[in-house]
Amino acid sequence: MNDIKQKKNFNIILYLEQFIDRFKLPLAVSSAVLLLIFPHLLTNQYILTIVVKVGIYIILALGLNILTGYVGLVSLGHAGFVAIGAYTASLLATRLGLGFFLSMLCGMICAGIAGILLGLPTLRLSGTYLSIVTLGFGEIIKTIAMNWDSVTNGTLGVKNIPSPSIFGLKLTIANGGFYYLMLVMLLIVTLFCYVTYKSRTGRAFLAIKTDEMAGIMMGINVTYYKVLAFVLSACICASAGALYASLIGYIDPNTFTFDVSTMILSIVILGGMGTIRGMFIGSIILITFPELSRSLMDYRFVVYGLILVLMMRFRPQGLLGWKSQMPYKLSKSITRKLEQARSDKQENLSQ
Amino acid sequence: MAYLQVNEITKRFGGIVAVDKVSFEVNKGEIVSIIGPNGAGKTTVFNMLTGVYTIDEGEIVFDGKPIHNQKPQDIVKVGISRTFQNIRLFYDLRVVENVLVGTHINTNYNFFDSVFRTPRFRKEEDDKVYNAIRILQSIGLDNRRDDYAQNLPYGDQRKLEIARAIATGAKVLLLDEPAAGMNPQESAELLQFIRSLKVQGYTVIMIEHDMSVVMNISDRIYVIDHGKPIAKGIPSEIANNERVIEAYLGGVNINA
Amino acid sequence: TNNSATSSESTSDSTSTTKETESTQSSESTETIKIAVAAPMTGDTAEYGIGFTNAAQLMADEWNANGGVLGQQIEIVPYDDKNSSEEAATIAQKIVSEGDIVGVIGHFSSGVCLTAAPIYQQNQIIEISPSASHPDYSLVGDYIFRNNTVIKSEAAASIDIATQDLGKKNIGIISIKTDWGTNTSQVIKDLVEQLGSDVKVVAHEEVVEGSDDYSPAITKLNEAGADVVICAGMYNLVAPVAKQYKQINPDIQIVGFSNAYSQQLIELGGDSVEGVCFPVIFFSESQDEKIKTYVDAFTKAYGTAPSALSSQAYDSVGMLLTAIEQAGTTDSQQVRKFLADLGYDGVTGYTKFDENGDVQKDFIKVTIKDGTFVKMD
Amino acid sequence: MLKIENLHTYYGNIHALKGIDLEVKEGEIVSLIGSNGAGKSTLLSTITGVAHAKSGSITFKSNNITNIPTYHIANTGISISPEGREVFPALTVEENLRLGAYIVKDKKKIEEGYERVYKLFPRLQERYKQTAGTLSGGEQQMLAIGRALMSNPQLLLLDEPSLGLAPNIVLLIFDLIRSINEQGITILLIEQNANMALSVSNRAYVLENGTVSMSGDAKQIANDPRVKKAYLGQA
Amino acid sequence: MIGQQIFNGLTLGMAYALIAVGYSLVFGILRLVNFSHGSVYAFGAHAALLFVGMKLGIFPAILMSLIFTGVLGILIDKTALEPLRKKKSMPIASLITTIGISNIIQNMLTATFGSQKKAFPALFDFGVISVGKLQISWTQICMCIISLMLMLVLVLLVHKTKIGLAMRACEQNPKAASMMGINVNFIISFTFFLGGVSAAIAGALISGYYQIVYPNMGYMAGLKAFAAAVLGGIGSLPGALIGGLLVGVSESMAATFLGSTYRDCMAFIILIIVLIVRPNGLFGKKGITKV
Ligand SMILES: Nc1ncnc2c1ncn2[C@@H]1O[C@H](COP(=O)(O)OP(=O)(O)OP(=O)(O)O)[C@@H](O)[C@H]1O
Ligand SMILES: Nc1ncnc2c1ncn2[C@@H]1O[C@H](COP(=O)(O)OP(=O)(O)OP(=O)(O)O)[C@@H](O)[C@H]1O
Ligand SMILES: [Mg+2]
Ligand SMILES: [Mg+2]
Repeated sequence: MNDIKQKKNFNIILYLEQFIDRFKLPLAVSSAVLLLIFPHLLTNQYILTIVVKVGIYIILALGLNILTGYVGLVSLGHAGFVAIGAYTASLLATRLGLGFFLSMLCGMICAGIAGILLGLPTLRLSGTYLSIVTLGFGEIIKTIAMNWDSVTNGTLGVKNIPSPSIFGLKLTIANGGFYYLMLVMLLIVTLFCYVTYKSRTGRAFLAIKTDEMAGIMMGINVTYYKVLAFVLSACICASAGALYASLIGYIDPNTFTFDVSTMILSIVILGGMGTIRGMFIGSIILITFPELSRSLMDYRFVVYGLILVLMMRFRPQGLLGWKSQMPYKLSKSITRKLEQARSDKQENLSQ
Repeated sequence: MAYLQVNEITKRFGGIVAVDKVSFEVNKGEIVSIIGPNGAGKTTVFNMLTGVYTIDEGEIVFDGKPIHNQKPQDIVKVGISRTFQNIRLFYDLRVVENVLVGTHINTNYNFFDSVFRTPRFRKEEDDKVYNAIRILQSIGLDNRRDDYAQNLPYGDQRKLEIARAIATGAKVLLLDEPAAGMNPQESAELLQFIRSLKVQGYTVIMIEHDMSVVMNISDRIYVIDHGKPIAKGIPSEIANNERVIEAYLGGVNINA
Repeated sequence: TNNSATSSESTSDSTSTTKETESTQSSESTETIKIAVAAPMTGDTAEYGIGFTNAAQLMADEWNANGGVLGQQIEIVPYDDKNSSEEAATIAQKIVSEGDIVGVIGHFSSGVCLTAAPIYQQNQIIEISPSASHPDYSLVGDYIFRNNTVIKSEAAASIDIATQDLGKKNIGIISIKTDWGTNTSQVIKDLVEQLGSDVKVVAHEEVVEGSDDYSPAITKLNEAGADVVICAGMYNLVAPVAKQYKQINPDIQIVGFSNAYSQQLIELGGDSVEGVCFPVIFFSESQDEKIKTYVDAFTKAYGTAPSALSSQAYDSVGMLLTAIEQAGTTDSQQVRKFLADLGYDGVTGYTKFDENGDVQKDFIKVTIKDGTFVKMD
Repeated sequence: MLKIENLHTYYGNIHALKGIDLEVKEGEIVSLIGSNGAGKSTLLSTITGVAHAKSGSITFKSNNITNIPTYHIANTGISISPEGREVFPALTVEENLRLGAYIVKDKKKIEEGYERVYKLFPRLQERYKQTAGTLSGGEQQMLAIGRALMSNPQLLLLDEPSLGLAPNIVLLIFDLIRSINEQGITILLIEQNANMALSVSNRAYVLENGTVSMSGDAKQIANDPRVKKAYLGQA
Repeated sequence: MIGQQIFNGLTLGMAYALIAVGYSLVFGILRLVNFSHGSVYAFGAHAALLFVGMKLGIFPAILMSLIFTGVLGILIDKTALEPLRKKKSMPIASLITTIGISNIIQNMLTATFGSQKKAFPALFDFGVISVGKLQISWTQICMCIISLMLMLVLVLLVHKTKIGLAMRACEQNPKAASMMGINVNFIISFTFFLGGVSAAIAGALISGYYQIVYPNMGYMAGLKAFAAAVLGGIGSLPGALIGGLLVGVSESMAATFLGSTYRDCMAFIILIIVLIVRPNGLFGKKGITKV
C-alpha cells in the first residue's frame, strides 16, 4: 500500500519535470507576462512592497545558496555581507551623491573583499566551527556599523537614502519602477546562478560539498573554489542589501541582526538547498507569512516558529529539494557523436 | 631513472612509525602491486604519494621531478590519480557527473566563459561529456550513466572510482584494494579491465589482498611489513618467499 | 489614491449595507473611524507598544461612550512594527494602502519613526508619535507631529535636577547605545559645557542592550569620581544600573529621564532605586482630578498604572479626535490644519504644537521615596 | 533457532528483499552467498532492526523479533559484525570493545572478553589506546569482529568478515569461525570469498536479486555448476 | 581597577560557561548546534520566577524549575528532533528546527510573561567581602562554586560512567551504538534533559545574580555562550568552562579599555583568532579522517 504511494510520489516528480521540460517556452512566456503586468493588476503599494521584499530575499537566498547549498558551508552571518552592501551603497549615495548602480557596485566590491577576508583564514574550519565564525563575522560587522560613528553614523543610522533612478526617472514603489528594477536584478542573479551551476564550477562546488578529500584528489583547488563561493555569495547578498536599503530608505545597525542571517538560511533550507527553484518558494512562504499573520499579534512568531519546525519535520530536504529524476541532458552534438561512434563500431564489426 | 621513483620515505604518527624507509620504483606501463599485512603501511604510502600526508623523510620523484612537497591537487595535475580503500564517491551526483568532476583539471575554460556561454565553453564542455561517456563505456558503466552514485551496488561503485581516476587524465593510477568486496567472478572481470588499462598505456600501482588478482596481474610486487620493506620481485618469487609466507600469506597456496 | 480603492472595495461594500440600517448622519463610506497604533507589540520593547494601544483604546472608549466622533464609533487598530525600521516601513505602506485610516499614533523609537514618517507624509496621513524625541523627526513634514518633548528640553531638566536640586558637580553619564541614548548623551554633554561653571562631565560610558552586566561601565564611572550619574536609558537600564552601582558606591545619586518613569522601575530596582530622580511631564500620583480619574480608569482596565509614554499616547489620541471633531470631517488635509492650531488640555499638561509639530511642556521633578514616586520639593 | 519467513524489505521504492525464507538451526554455521547488491547485507540489517521489514516474520528462539528496536537485539543474544565495520572512530580500541560488551553486567565476563579478543588479534592489544578511526582498514575489521564477540552471543552475524584482511588473517578468521562454533555459538555468515565460506559451513543459501535462488548442504552448493560459475570463479 | 574588572569578567564568564555547557552536551551527542538553548535558559529562569512567585520557598522553586526545564528539553527532542533523525535528514534541517523552537519558546514567554524585565529575588545574598580593593559578593562566590561543581559532575558522568560511554558512542556512530544494545533515543533524550537542567541552573543562578529576568535574556547570552563553547572546543566540557571564562574576561577587558559598546563582539573576535590558530578550539579533538 505504502509502497505504491511512494512509487506514485516518485513518478509525480518525474512527470512534473517532464511537463515543465516539454512546455518550457509557453511556461516561461506566460510567467514573464504575468510578472511584467503584475504592478498594473494590483497597485496596492503595500502588497507591492511585500512582493519586492520577497524578491530581495530570493536574491539573498540565491546568494547564500551558493555557499551553503552548493559548497556545503553553512553561514550564520550573511547579514554581515548584506550590511556591507547596504552601508557602502547608501553612504556613497547619500554622502557623495553617487548613482544607485555605481554605489551598488562599490558595495558589491567591498563585500567581495570581505568575502575573501573571511573565506581565506577560515578554510581550515569545517562544519560548526565555520558557522560560528560566520556568525561572529555578522556580529562584528554590526558592532562596527554601530561604533564607527564618523562613517556609519552609529546607531543613528543612514537616513534619506535616495531611490534608484534611471535617466532621471526615479524608480519608486509608487510608480512601479522599483518593482521592475528588482525583477531585472532577480533575473540576472538567477541566470548567473544557473550558468554557474551548469559548468565545471558548479560541479566543483558540489564535489567539495559531498567529499572534500575526494574533490582534492580530483585536482580541484578547494581553496580557490571555497573563496570563490564566499566572494560570489557576498557580492550577490551585497547587491540585495543595496537594493533593500534604497527600498526602506533608512538603515541602522539593527537592520542587520542575526535574525536576518537565520531568515536567509531558513529560506535556503526550507525551499530546498542546492536548488534555484527552492529559493523562490522559500522566500515567498517565509516573507509573506509574517505579513499574512499580523492578526495573530503576540503569537505571530510562535506560529512562525511552528511553521519552521513542522515544515522541517515533514519535508526535511526542503519543499522543492528533490533530486532531478530526468536523465542527464546531453547536447545534440554529443548525441550525434555517440550515434556516430556506435555505427562506426557496428560497421567495424560487420566488416 | 624510473618513471616513478620512491626513495626511503618515512611517516610517523606519534610513536608509531607507519612507513619506515620504504623505496620502490615503477616503470612506465607497468602494473606493480604493494602487499603486506594489515596495518603494514600500504595505504599510508598511497597517502604520501598523493600528498594527503606530508612525508617525514625521503623523496618521491615522478618523471624526473620531485613531487613530495606538492599539494594534493597539484600532484593530480602532474598525472597521478587514485582510488580509496573506503569508497569515496560524490554520492549526490550522477554517475556521469562523477566522471565529469574527474575531468575538472583538463577543462580549459574560465569563469567568464561559463557565465557567457562562449563557444569555447560549449566545445570544451561537449568534449568532456563525450570523453566521460567513453570512459564509462569502456568500464561497463554506461547503462548506469544517469543514476546517482549512491544507488549503485558496491562493485559498480568501485568501478566508478576507477573511471573517475582515469578521467583526471592521469597516467599513473593508484588503486587501493580495488577487488575488495567482489566475488571471485567479479574480481576476474576487474582483472581483465586492469589488463586493458595496461594495454592503453596506463601505469598501475595496486594494493590488494586478493592473491588471485595480485599474482595474475602484477609485473612486480613489493611487500612491506610493519612499515618496512621485506621483499620485492616477480609474483612467483614472492609466492615462495619465506618471509612473505610467514608474515602475510600464511598457509594460503598461491597459484601464480 | 484610486488604486487603494480596489483593495478596500469589499469592506466598503459590506459596510454600506449596515450603514443604511444604522445611523445615517455620516457622509463617510465607513462605519467606524479608524486610528492606527503602530508600535512594537512583540519583541524586546513590546510593553511600550502594548501600553500605547491600551491608552489609545481607553481614550477611544471614552469618546465612544459619548457617541464617538462625527457620529461614528472610533476603532483602534494595532500594528506591530517590532520596533524595527524595516517592519515600520512595511507597516506604513500597509496603513497607507488600507485607505481608511485617519491617523497614526506611533511609532516608538525615533529611528523607526524616521523611516515611517516620510511615507505618511507623502500620502498625507497624520502621524503623532508619543515617544519620538529626535529633532529631525518632526521636520519630515507638516503631517508629522509628536506629543513628546524634544531631547534638549528634557536633558536640560535632568541636568537641572543633578546640579541644582542635588547640588552635584561631577556628572557621570551612562547611556544606552541606541539612537535616543546616543543623542541624549551628546545633548547632555553640550548643555553641561554651556553651563560653563564648575560643573563637568567626568565620564561617559555607553552600554549596549542584551547584557545585564554593567559592572565595567560602573567601575569606570566610579573611578572617574562621578557623584551623580545621569542615566540615559529606560527603567530597564536605570534599575540594574542603580543596583549594581550601589553595591560599590552606596552614596551615588542617579538621575533618569521620563521614560524611566514606570512602576516597573520600583519593582525591578527595589531598595536600590530609592532616591532616583527624573523630570516627567506626567505624574500619576498627581492630585489633579483629571489625572486621578484617568489613572484610576487605566489601572482598572489594565491592572497597572499608566507610564508617562502611554499617557502621551492617550493624549495624542485625544488631540487627534478633537481635531477631527473641530474639522467636521476625516479629510486629513482639514484635520491637519485644526490639529496644528489645537490647544489641548490633557493628562500630560497643556499641549500646543509649534510650527514644526513639536510640543513644549512643563516638567515635574519626581523622585522615589519609600517605594513610591513623590514630587521633589 | 533463527527462522525467517517470507520477508520483504524496501529502501524507499527499491524492493531489496522479495520474500526470503531462511532458517538457522542451533549450533550451525550457515553461509549466505550472492553477488553485489543481492540483498545479503539488507537481510542482516532487517534481522537487527536497522532496516524495516514491510512484511514477513523473523523469529529467534521462538520469540518474534520482527522489527523490534535495534537496541533490543543485543539483549536477545544476537550480535553482529556489520558491513562497513561501523567502529566508533574517535573512541579507543579498548572503548570500542567495552561497548561491544555494553549489555554484559558481569565485570569478570568483560575482562575475559578482552582477553579473548586480544589473544585472537594481538594487533589490537598493541594498539588498545589508539583511536579506532586511525586504524588501518584491516585493523578496523579485526576490531569489528572482536567487538561482536564481546557480548558472548548465541547467534553471531558476520557480514564479509574477511573483507580487506591479509590472506593469513583470513585463514585465522575462518579458523576462528570454526572454533567459536565449536564452543556452541551459532553463526550466520556472509562472504564474497565463497570457497572458504562454503568449506566451513554446514548449510548455505544463495541470494539473487532479493530472493533465495538455491539452498541446501554447503558441499552440495559448492559443487553446483551454476554456483561454481557465478560465484566461485571456476569455469 | 583591573583586578576588579578581571574578577567581574570571571563571574560573567562563569555565567557563560554555565550556558555553554548545555551547547556542548547536546553537540557532544548529536553534533547539532541547539539554537533553542538560549531560549531554554530563559525558560528556566522564568520557570524559577513563576515557582518562586508561588511561595514554595526559593530552593524548592528552583528544583521545580530544573525538572520542568529538563522535561522541556526532552520534549524538544521527542517532538521535533527525533522524527528528523528517523528520517535520516541532513543535520542542517535540525539546526533550522532548533531555530524554529527558539522562536516558539521565546515568543510564548513574551506572550505569557510580557516582554518587560522583571525582578528576580537575590540568591545567596550574604553581602560583600572586600579583599584589598577587590569587592567580591557572596553571590559571585556561590555562583562560581556551583558552576564548578556542576561541571565536575558532568565531566565525571560523561567520562567515567557507562551512560557517559554510551553518550560518546551515540555521537560517534548511532547505528553501531544501537547494535551494541544502547537505546540511542533514550540516551539522547537523557542528554537533552541534562541540557535543560543545566540551562535552568544557569537561568536561576544568573537571574539571581543580576536579579532580572526577561524573555529575551537568552538571545545575546546564548550566542556568546555558543561562541564560548566552540572556543573551548565544542563537545568538551572543560572546554566550555575555559571558553566561558575567556569570553567573560575578554569582554570585561574590552569594556574597560575599548568601551562597553565593543564588548558584544569581543567573544567572536577571540573566537576567530583562536580558531584560526587551532581549528578545533582549545580542547577540541581533531576530527578523525583517515583516508
Ligand atoms: N592518522 C593516523 N594516526 C595514527 N595512526 C595511523 C594513522 N594512519 C594510519 N595509522 C597507523 O599506521 C599503520 C598503517 O596504516 P595503513 O592504513 O597504511 O595500513 P595498510 O597497510 O593500508 O593496512 P590495511 O591493509 O589493513 O588497509 C596502521 O597501524 C595504522 O593504525
Ligand atoms: N541505504 C540504501 N538505500 C537505498 N538502496 C539501498 C540501500 N542499501 C542497499 N540498497 C540497495 O539494496 C540492494 C541490496 O543491497 P545489499 O547491500 O543488501 O546487497 P549485498 O548483497 O549486501 O551486496 P554487497 O555484496 O555489495 O554487500 C541493492 O540494490 C542496493 O543498491
Ligand atoms: Mg589500507
Ligand atoms: Mg553487503
